[in-house]
Amino acid sequence: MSYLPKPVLVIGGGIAGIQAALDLADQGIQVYLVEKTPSIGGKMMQLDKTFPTLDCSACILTPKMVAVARHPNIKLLTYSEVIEVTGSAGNFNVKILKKPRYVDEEKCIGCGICFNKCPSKVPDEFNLGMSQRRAIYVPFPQAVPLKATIDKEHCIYFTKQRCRVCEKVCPTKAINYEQKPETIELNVASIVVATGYQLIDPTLAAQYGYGKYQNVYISLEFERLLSSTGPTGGEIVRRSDNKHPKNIAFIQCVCSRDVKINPNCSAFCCMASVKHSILAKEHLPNVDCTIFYMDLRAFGKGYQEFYNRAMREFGVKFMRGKPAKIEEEPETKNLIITYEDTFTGLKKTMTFDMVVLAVGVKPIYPEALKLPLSEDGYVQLKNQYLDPVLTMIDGVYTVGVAAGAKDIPDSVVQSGNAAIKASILAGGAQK
Amino acid sequence: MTYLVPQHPLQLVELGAERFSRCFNCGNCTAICPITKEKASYPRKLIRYSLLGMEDKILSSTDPWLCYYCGECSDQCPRDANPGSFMMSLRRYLTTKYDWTGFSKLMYYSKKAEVIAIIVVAAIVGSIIYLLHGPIVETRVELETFAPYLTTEIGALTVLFVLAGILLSNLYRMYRFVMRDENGNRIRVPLGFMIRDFIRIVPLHFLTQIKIKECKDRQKNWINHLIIFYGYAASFILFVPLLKFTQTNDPFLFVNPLSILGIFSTIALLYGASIAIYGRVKKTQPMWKDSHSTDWMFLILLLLTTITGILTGIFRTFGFPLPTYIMYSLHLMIAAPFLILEVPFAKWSHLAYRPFALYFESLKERYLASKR
Amino acid sequence: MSEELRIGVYVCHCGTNIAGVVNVKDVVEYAKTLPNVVVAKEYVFMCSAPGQQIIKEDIKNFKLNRVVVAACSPSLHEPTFRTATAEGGLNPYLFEMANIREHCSWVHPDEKEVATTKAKLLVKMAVAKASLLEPLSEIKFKVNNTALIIGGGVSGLAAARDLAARGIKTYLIDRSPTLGGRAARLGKLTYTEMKGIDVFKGLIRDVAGNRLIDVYTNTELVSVDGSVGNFKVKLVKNPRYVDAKCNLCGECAKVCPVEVPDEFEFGMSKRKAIYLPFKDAYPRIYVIDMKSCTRCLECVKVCPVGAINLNEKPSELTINVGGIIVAAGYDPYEPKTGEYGYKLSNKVITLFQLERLLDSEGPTKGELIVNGVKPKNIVFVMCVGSLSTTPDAYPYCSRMCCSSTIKNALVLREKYPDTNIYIAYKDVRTYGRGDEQLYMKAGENFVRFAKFKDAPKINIDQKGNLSVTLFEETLQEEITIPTDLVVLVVGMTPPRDIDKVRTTIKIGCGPEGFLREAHLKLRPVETATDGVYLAGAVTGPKNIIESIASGSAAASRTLALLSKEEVAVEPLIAVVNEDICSGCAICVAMCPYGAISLKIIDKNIRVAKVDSALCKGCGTCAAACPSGAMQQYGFKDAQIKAQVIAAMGEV
Amino acid sequence: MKEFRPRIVVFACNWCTYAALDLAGTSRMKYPTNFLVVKEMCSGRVDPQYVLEAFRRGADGVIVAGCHPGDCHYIEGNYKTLRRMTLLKKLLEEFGIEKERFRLEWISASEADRFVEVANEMYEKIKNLGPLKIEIEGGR
Repeated sequence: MSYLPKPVLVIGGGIAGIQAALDLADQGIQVYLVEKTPSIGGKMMQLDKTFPTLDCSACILTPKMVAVARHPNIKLLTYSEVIEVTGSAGNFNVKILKKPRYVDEEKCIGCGICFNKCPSKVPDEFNLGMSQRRAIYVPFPQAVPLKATIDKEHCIYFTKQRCRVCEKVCPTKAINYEQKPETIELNVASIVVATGYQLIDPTLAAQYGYGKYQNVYISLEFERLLSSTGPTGGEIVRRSDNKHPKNIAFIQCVCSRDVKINPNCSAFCCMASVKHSILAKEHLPNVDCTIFYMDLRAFGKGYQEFYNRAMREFGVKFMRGKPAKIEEEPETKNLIITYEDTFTGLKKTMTFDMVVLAVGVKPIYPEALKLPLSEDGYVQLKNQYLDPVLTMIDGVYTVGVAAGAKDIPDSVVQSGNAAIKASILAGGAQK
Repeated sequence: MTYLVPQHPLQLVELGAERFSRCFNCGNCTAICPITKEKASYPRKLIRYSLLGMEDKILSSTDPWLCYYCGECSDQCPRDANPGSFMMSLRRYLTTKYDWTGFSKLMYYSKKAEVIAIIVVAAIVGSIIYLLHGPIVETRVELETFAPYLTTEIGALTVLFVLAGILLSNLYRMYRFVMRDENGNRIRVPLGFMIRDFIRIVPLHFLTQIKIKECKDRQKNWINHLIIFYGYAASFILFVPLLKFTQTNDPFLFVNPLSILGIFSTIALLYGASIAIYGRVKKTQPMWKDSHSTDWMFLILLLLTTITGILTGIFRTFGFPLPTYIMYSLHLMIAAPFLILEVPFAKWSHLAYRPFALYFESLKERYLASKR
Repeated sequence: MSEELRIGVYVCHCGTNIAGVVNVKDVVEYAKTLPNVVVAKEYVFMCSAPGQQIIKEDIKNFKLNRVVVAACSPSLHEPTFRTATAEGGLNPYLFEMANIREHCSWVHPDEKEVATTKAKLLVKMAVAKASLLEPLSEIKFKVNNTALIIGGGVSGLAAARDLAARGIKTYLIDRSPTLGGRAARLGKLTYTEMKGIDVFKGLIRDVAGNRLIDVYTNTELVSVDGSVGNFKVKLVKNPRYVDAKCNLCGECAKVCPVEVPDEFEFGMSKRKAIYLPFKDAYPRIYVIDMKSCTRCLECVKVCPVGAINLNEKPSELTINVGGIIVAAGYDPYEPKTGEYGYKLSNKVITLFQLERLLDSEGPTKGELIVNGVKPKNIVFVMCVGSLSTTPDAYPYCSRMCCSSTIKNALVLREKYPDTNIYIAYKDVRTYGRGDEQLYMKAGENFVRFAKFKDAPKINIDQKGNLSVTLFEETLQEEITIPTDLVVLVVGMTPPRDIDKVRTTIKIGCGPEGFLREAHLKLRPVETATDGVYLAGAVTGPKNIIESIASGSAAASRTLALLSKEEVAVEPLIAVVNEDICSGCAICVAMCPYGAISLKIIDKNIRVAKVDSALCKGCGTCAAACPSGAMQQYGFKDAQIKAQVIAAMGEV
Repeated sequence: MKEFRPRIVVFACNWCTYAALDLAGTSRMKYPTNFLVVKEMCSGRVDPQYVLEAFRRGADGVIVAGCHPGDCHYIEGNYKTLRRMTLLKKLLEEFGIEKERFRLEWISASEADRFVEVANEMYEKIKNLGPLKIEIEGGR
């Protein structure tokens, strides 16, 4: 007997979800890839470069994104959310809410005329609010699909019933203010959860003054500063005076490894900060970079070598000690860090032009799945060893940071793992 | 080079150091501490010494006496290892180490022993009063007749000298432990410096305890400390050197300068002890969050001493002879163990150790300066 | 080619991305003047559906036989336009792209006039090359949908399990007499009450007796020929000397007079020359270690079922597979004699030995007994062989040792509450899920951590007493810890004979010898050689969970390949003009893939021959060919020179 | 007189340098015009005669660029390039072509800035040298 394999649902269009979808699709399995934002790409898209190879993140990711869009076995559902899941392994009934873009996806050619003309400016999420986008927008130029979306909350037509400029300028008449949410019902064999993470609110570590002091940044903001497609076009400049910093401090384990906020280690921040310090040195050769750390977790392939390079080739300073507080010099907006250098046992203060906090992460899960969680806030696994991606619900797999903080290679490996497991359920033992 | 003693520092846990072995050595506590100076690296280093088994380092350190437990370090500790309570436990630990009699150890490590010691001392005082008290005049209050001045004074002074002797010898042991260089070798400073620094440091800090103010938000605490201290000092002056004028057969007079001092001292002690007890029950301040049994004993005895003192005064003023004598006996039976046990062996001793720690620290610095 | 050239040129505005700088109209007008261009047009977004429609219609209307699009980088939209060209009815390789966005408008935004000139030149070059393009077709191969997995450790087992579950016939080979690899020897695991052997048993349950999985133990790789989808693999099966009749009675081992150190127990106990590798070995058949066997024949005499045959010979077998997974695992770092006191005292052991000692099925039945006594003070020395701690150590981090050490420390503290445990560490890298909590639990249980920078010294005095001296970095003080047992936390190294496997399959490795993945971040289980995948610690240190996950991931990529009927390869490969080729064989040496061989045409005439299945299309051979006989499709000398010539002159 | 604008041919490998040039574009970097790129799959495909051809046809400079040693997509193509181009450099000098006019560069896909640096440097140097002083086929 032979029958067509059943489809698989992948939730989350970050690198983990993309890889799982591609693996499954390549195996001849029909995949629904659901992403809640208007484009796939996830957090990796926001990165400038990746450690330890310093590959341009977008350059290695966009071909995969394009591959997803082109793959005949992948049905991409962006701007959509899973709202209901019933059934069990091999036979899940899933309801997906496709939010209205107010732009006809079939007609939109992503030309960008509408968002050049749109009069409503909104803080740009892609650049963490450090720049502005319009109410009709494409989240970033390489978005997949490259289709405009109207952000209803900020659209002048939706809030004040006038404007309609985008409608007038659209060359393909793709704007449709009357679009309604759509519910899509699917029957899938298996579900791969690749919903990723969010950063923990950095103001929980109040001693570092994020949000209070202008020149304190979080690492993802710094990543955008480094990026040529970022708000400053790749210039590292301070929020307070638009000047290049002369020295930058990177503080590790902010909202990580802290039992009062988040006891987990976020796994990738150490290397991300090492990368940031190297990139900062490349952008501004005379900048001084200091990384405040407790344990420098350079555990992956090539990581220790990368850390050594930062130390030896780039002269990045590594200071072992968790800073106690940051204070701001009112006139210069410089930042004074108080810390103990645990190698000399001296308590010191040092002044920096810019401070970057390596903020910890916490997972995001689709509520509709009601995944049982462990004490550490991450999803509970049925048999961590024999089936490292299987959740307590048979047929539902988690990958990427949703399954524990991890770096990109480990996420990609897990995606492959989940893909074959889902594939087995979808295709059975038949071929 | 230090040879480690691979024993678990479990005694510190008994002395109140909660969770300190969780420490992962980040240095946040040292950095946040408002009183650590550039070179001083506590609490972190002290935790490390304790965990690794470097007892000599702890014994030779004066740092524990510099901490007044503002709790900043415990609030921000990423592992919630409570360095503040660790420092507190170190002070208890050092108190047991400075004391050569072993009483201190007994009291700190065993609640039972502590209670028994108090009962025994109270019983001895009780028996002495029973055996040596004067005639009991029942018609009017004649306190001096009941407790003949000379006997009482001799008793008081004996206790005073013995205690002072023990305390001084403990201080000398502290000096021996502390006056060592990094390698554990003993160090000496010229006598001239010793005298000069003593005069410069010890009286000032003993009398003002001004160091507390360096801690964060500790103004109130400092005042409370001073209130108890001076209340105590006043009653000490009244009832030891001035015993002749306070323990008389004359009725109690409110306008008498001595009475005013007495009233001040009782109010101060009552107020101070109540605040402290309330604070410890409600855990209003970090330092009051983890109370050791000796802390409770100290406060209870202080309160009881004060209350029995007040009652004695009241009975005496209103002319109830028998209640006065009984209350006075009780007062002595509580005050004596309080003094005998707390002053050299337990909590009271920090009044001496703290200023002396500053003094020894200064001597050490002089030594190091001369080395340089 | 006698056909008349008819070229269509299409210049894209890309919104204002190009048109904002380059005068597109000018470029179109210029293009019309170029030889053989019959039509030139502009459009706002060539890549959009309407843009592509223009190309398709023009191919029909103008009978175009070459298409040039001047737009963005070919890496972005070459496939799009190739498809459009094909849909218009033309061979997709008759399409050429001029990159006037990334290489022109975006980098010269302030020099509009010069940028326009440059755009014209780029179009001119593209047209010149397009004129010389030839129709090509993709090379397709049928895929043999079976897989070979090299290495029967947990990652190999996981890969075999998953491939078989999806119906893929799989060969699983291991050179040792049993499956199980290294994980089967571990005691209690970090995040569970399971032991290493339980994980092995869990995996073997799905592998043993699976009709789709052929297990070959005692088997090694001899050669690999062919390429993606069609590998021809030669294996040699070394004799076991005991056949499947073995009923595990154990009589043979009882009479065997030879005793040698048991490698399963890391030499801490002895086994016979005929032995069962471990209790749950798979296959559960005794085996003779011929290196130590004295051929006394005692075992043959005593065997009740006649399962022993000392004259068994190695046998060769050849299998054809579509994909190969290399899951060769790792070796623990073996300290030199005297390195950290190793082998100078039997109170210095490795972490792997400790795992065996703490295993209830280990040589001491789970009791920590060293030299006949239970150690009271134990020091773990981390990063032995890692992080360049000693001159012989590797520079990398072995990743799994921190949590593994902490786990063992906790096991010890629980089992023997009065032991004092120190962990001498360089950095505590408890990065994984749950690891940080484990680290804190260790602290709560009074496991003491001492941080060193330079390798600690192990002192052994005349009485044999041990102590560890290190410079505690966070106290700035040298400390000496008296101890009864030193556990060296050894790192993971590439398996000793991996180079043989690597060169046989032709895959790359990193500086330390771990195999190299196709892309460190995004293709971690693939290699640069199509059809060859990597699983487990052979690419670098991994813990069991990560190894199993990567085994499954490698299976997933392999399945993606084997699910296809055919593999298609871009035809931009080398091609020989046999008429000119002199058979000098310079190209043969040039080819990094061994794709070129010499073919004998006549007695004395030899010419180069390209194996299109092996050629990856780098063109190095063509550049080296002295006669120009070797060319590369899509990059022929004439095509490239035409571009160079077109790049010159005024426009 | 018209300003002298050196024309420079860049032989770029598909995997590294071509991608770096794309990145320079996407990063909106700026470099002098008249760098004209000829794409190869690997720098190992660059036959020295292409370079000679370029100079013969009037190029003022030539860059051959590929992946860093060890990073070749085709295992070791760039090592062969290195060998060939080292020899070619000597030859070019013999021909009277100044050494500033020919460069062999390793520029990985992420090193757009490196390309810009090389381009600026080379452009300036060649501008100072002036047009190539050898006979050019087909005239200038």
